Amino acid sequence: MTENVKLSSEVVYDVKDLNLWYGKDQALRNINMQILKNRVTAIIGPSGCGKSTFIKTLNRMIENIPVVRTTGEINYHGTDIFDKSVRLEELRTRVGMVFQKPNPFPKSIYENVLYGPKIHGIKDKKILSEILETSLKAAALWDEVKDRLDDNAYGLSGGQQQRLCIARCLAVQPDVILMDEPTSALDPIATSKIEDLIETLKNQYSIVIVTHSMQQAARISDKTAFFLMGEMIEYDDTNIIFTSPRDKRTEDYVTGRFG
Amino acid sequence: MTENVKLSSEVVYDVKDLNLWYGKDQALRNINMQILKNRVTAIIGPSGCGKSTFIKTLNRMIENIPVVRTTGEINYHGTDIFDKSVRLEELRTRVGMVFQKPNPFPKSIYENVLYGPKIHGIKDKKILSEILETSLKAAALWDEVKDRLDDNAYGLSGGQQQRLCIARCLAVQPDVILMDEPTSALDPIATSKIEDLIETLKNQYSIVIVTHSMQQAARISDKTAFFLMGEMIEYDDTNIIFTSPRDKRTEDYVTGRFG
Amino acid sequence: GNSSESEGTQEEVTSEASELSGQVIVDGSGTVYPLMANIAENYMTNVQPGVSVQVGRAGSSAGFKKFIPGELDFADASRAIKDEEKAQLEEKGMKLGENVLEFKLALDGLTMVINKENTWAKEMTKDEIVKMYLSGSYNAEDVVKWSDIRADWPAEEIKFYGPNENHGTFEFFFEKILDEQDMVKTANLQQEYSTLVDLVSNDKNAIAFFGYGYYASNQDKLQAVHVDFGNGPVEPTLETIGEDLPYAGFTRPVFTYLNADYAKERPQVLDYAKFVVSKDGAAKLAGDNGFAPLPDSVYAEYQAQLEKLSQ
Amino acid sequence: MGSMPNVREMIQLNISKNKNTSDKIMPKFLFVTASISILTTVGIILTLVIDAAKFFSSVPLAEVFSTNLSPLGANPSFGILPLINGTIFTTLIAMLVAIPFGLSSAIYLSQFASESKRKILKPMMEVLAGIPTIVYGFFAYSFVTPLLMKIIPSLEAKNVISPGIVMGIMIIPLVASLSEDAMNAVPESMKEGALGLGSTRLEVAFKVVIPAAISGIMASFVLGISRAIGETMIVAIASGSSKAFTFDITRSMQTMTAYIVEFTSGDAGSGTVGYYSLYAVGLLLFLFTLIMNLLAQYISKKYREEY
Amino acid sequence: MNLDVQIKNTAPLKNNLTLKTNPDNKGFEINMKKMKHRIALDKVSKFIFSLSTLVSLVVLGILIYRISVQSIGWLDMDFLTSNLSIFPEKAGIKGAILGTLYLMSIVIPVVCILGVSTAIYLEEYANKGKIQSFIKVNISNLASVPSVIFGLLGLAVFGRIFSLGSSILAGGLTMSLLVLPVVVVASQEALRAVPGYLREASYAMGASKWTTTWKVVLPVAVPGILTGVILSVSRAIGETAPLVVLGVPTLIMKLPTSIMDDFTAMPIQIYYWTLDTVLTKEYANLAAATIVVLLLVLFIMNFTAILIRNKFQRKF
Ligand SMILES: Nc1ncnc2c1ncn2[C@@H]1O[C@H](COP(=O)(O)OP(=O)(O)OP(=O)(O)O)[C@@H](O)[C@H]1O
Ligand SMILES: Nc1ncnc2c1ncn2[C@@H]1O[C@H](COP(=O)(O)OP(=O)(O)OP(=O)(O)O)[C@@H](O)[C@H]1O
Ligand SMILES: [Mg+2]
Ligand SMILES: [Mg+2]
Ligand SMILES: O=P([O-])([O-])[O-]
Repeated sequence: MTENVKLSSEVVYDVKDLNLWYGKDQALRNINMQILKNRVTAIIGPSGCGKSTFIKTLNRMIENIPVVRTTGEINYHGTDIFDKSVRLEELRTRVGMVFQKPNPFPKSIYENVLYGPKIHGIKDKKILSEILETSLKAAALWDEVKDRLDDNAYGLSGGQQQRLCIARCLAVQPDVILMDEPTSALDPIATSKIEDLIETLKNQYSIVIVTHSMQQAARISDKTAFFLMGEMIEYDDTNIIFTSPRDKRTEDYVTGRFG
Repeated sequence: MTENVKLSSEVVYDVKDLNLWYGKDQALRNINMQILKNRVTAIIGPSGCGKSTFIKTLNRMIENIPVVRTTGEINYHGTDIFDKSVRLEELRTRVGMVFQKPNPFPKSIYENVLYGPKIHGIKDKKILSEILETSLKAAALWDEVKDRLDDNAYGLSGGQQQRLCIARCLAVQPDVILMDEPTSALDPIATSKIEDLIETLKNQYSIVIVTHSMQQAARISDKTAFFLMGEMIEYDDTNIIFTSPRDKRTEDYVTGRFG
Repeated sequence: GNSSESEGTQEEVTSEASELSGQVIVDGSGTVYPLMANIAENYMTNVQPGVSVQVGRAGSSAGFKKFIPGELDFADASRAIKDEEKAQLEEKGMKLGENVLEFKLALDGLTMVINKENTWAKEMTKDEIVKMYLSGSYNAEDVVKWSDIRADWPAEEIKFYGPNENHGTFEFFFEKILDEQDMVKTANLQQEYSTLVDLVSNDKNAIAFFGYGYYASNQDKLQAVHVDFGNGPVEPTLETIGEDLPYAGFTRPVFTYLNADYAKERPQVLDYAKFVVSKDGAAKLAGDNGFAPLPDSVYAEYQAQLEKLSQ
Repeated sequence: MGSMPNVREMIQLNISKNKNTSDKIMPKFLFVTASISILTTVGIILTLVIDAAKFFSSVPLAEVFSTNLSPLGANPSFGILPLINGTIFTTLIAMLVAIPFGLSSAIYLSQFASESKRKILKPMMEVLAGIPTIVYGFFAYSFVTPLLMKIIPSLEAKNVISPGIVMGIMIIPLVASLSEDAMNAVPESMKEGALGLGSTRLEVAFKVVIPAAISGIMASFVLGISRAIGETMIVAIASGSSKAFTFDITRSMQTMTAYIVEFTSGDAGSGTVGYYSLYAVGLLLFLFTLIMNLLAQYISKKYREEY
Repeated sequence: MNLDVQIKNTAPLKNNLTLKTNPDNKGFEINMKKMKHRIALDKVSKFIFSLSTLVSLVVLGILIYRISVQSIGWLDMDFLTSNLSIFPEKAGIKGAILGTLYLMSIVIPVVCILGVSTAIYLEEYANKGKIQSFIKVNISNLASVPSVIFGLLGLAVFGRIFSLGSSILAGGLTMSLLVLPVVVVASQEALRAVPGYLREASYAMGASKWTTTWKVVLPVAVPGILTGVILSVSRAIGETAPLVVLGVPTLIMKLPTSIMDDFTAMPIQIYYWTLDTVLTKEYANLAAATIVVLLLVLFIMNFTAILIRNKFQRKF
């Protein structure tokens, strides 16, 4: 199967020799990794190993922290995202992000979903309402909220909020969706809904998900990368990582011997 | 061993039909439980089950939260601690408490340990320095700090700070020591030091410890109570709880099937 | 306020009866203030509702300091303009009698006030008053006791008060009564007349001097010293204040100075000036504010001067 | 998702068309406005310094630091010590009122009061803090002074006790709320630690909370002092304008602020030494309050609790 | 299980008896006399502290009571709608109210534009470096510069250099500068209270900085900013010293018609009437009546601010 994936898959991200420092502290060391199209890629590793740092580098959100410095390349569909010609706005509409804590805007559900299309200049009411419905349906939220689209998003439960954030992200039809522990603030039922959702979304989107639940990684991902202290120790098909990892440290981690 | 304990033990706390509400939310339901002298009693259970609430009720610290309301009795050596005649200050001198996060005062080590004796009016320098040494020795901290008693307590490591808090608590020679996850903020080495300390302390004190580490409960306690959603599901000798619990839910919990 | 120059554009110089507008800015003597404010209000309510007369009471000297650079239309004063002030005017090309007109408004009686509970100093000679206020009369520290003045008076320290040097009243007292000799060092000089009234009305041993008007408004709190100018003690009243009347020794005229250039440029200033010296102005209102009016002939003379300006 | 329009393309088109005008202009506009705000400081310092310089160039320093203040006389003299003296006394009296009552209120509110009492008391204190100083001035003049004169017969109608006390009352909410903030910033765990050892609330307050919050509390005192130094209308109304250099608080004194008010309402004719003396006093006042504020910031930073 | 345990210590509860510990635990001997002492001291001091808290509130009560009583008979419709006069029965504060309103018409826009944009610049745009913290220190210092100094600034800059005299414009600009720092600080706090994750969410949607600020940050911060603006404007309404320094005239009967006119305002009127009680005692009542009006206006504004603050308290 490993062979298979490699051959048939298109590369979305090609990360080359990525290093990253917070001031003087190096948080990522020499990461080399290819992220594949229409696959769910899980990033696992103990706390502080650089998972969030890495995923935030993929849409350059990390640059909001002023002390950050990077070297290396991240090629997104062949273009280095660090290149001067790359417009952040464009990169980030193509690469959506879902955060650990649901972070809807304190606006109506309607305004939340359509935030992206609106700021990017879509004004046509008909198009907007189409986007609204499609995105909410795709995020498996439509039925629950269709009668209260004008309510404030903060009236929703945590799990619904997180799906709303996913809908908001889908509304601009991204190419990749980055998720940083999207279920860690949710209860088990909400978690399983989101996991199901990820399952269906991967047909259309490439998904990178950080998780600290190995069960979750095993359940939903196709590929898994194991990070440790800023290094990518191992990256392979998920079943290989969880059944026969090549590296002793990966094995220790996935069998619960540390972390 | 079970027999043994049962027969020789004296009751320190006899809790009868204890109910507790935070405003309208009931956090403890009908707790009945006897806490025995010179034993380590562990309280385990999933997050939010009421462990902290319960242990804080034993010295009425819970009443710092204005919305709290209780019914039932907690007999401490035969006196209901909710009785009007009971002086909070006295109860809390008899029943010491160690918290999750080490909370020394921003004063010298010396002042921290002697805080209790001093507020109780002990002024004699000789007695004070005896108390200081005995308490620090009992808390296994004497050797590490004897040359820097005048240093600020915040210069100590987390584990040392926690032992300092234990020493501070021992300085008034309490009868019972309540500990709410005393090691959860500490690294493994500091944790094991505190566990050893608890082992030696139980000869002289009755100890109630909340922990979310089942291993820890199994290692150090004589009796274990399992709480779930405000109820005490099961209370028995520790080895029974961990090897042959009577309740299915206890079994599920101690074998890691949920939580 | 100093925007007098910026005004005066919208004048329609027609007949007397025309509706005037614009500002008139008056500042200066605090003694004159109640009278001038009264005149101004009468003018605005009864004569020219469109004109805004603003009255301040910074003190006579302060008034001249603003008048000389042209910030005011009128400067009220409880003393005549000083030579040095005239000189400063001349530096600006303004001459008294031509560019600046002096009007006496009324007569004021400088009143020595004491506390209601003071039972001894109700009558004093002018010399006693002068001596007690002079520095060094009794001792170098100027700590003066009532008993220093008359042996049978209490041996308690006198508290001297008065308006500060901003005020024409101070200067009148200092120049005309004390003959420019140093005043006692212990004198407590204040900016606001209200402060003086409060201080004296609450201190048995206090004495202060100011215009009759401020005393007249506060007769329930203060009593006036009856001054003996040689012919027996005289109580200051509207009947005794006057140049030929018994209180003449402490009587002084109060003035207002008009910037005649402004009056020529801006009809409302001229019109107001005419009102001030008319029979409905100072002459009629002086008594209400504790001043004795001047003879009608004086006001008539001023009217004539103003008529000349309007030609 | 057949009906879904190709949003991705539409957006891409818009992004490439968008010239980001507001993104380019707004930061510049904001920078300009921010600069104006900041230039105010510079403006204040400049006006004060320029006019104060004119004052100092025409008045010898020995005279400035003398006790002889008679700015309006025939031979004006500009000794500033009486004003500093008056300022110190009113401030001292104010703080004698504000510190004990402010601190007590803070202790009560943060350590003893029930939540429901706090909810009533705090807003009422805020009301007290929001009353204009002219109202306090009127109150001092028409109520407190007459009352005090009944208690202290030798009190003069204009004195520094009455405005000092009223100023102190005005500053109570400031001291109380800043001290309370500092006390509330002491971690709950530390208070619990003390309570768990059998301390009374009072012991928690004095042995644990206040020592831990001492820097914040001191800073609140210093800010209170700064406020007292700068307070104007209360003293302008209730303490008179005597320029005598005296230590007798039953008598009238003049503060730096009241001097400015007296002088401008009396004699603000521009270009005179007296006019420039306003700016010299203003500069001094500015420096005093600045030093107090910096001191407050320094204290709360330097002794920032180590917990 | 309960049956198995021997309960030795079942001493009956007695009032005022100390807690029993285990008999064979030597224990720490609590000094009961001291304990009673401590508890008594605690109670007494709680009482004292609560009393001292009440002191300031009692003063507030007396102040409001005294002034209200004094204003009775003077505060009526006529008082609010008449022009100024030297005769107490005729005098009204229409001009003063109008003057205060005119002042606000300058202070509010100036402060909103300058203050809020300064706060946005400092919070959202400026590098969080040394200069930023210098500016921050500067602004917080500016906030506690005595108001009388702003009066001197206004006199020198607006009054003399720009020749605005003591017009409404000069007064309004002076007041604006006075409360500007307060608005900046309050707005900065409101902006800082906007959680970072909302900004992140917006950036992650490809929004630019300004879009994020305008569409996400500002709407959330507006209640806080508004509260700050209201509070600072109410401070400006009550300020007296800067206007005195600026030289607002003692008697001005004419109503202002433009921002270039001279004016009087409520606090100024209170000041002059207080001074002039020696001329006419009833002026004190006029001052009291004006104070009641002023305080009412301020209470309403503060109340509004509190309402806004409570209503829009963060829901997230
Ligand atoms: N803003 C920052 N400034 C400095 N160092 C940072 C910053 N954010 C993270 N770090 C450091 O970078 C390293 C990696 O952090 P990161 O948040 O990426 O870890 P993580 O794998 O996501 O951990 P977790 O599972 O706890 O979320 C850590 O050592 C962390 O301390
Ligand atoms: N101050 C409070 N006000 C209202 N509810 C509270 C408060 N503290 C705790 N609770 C609620 O009471 C229940 C029991 O909480 P408690 O802190 O005792 O749980 P716990 O077992 O100690 O959990 P953990 O393992 O997370 O510490 C929880 O549902 C919690 O939400
Ligand atoms: Mg992370
Ligand atoms: Mg807990
Ligand atoms: O205020 P004066 O009349 O004394 O100048």
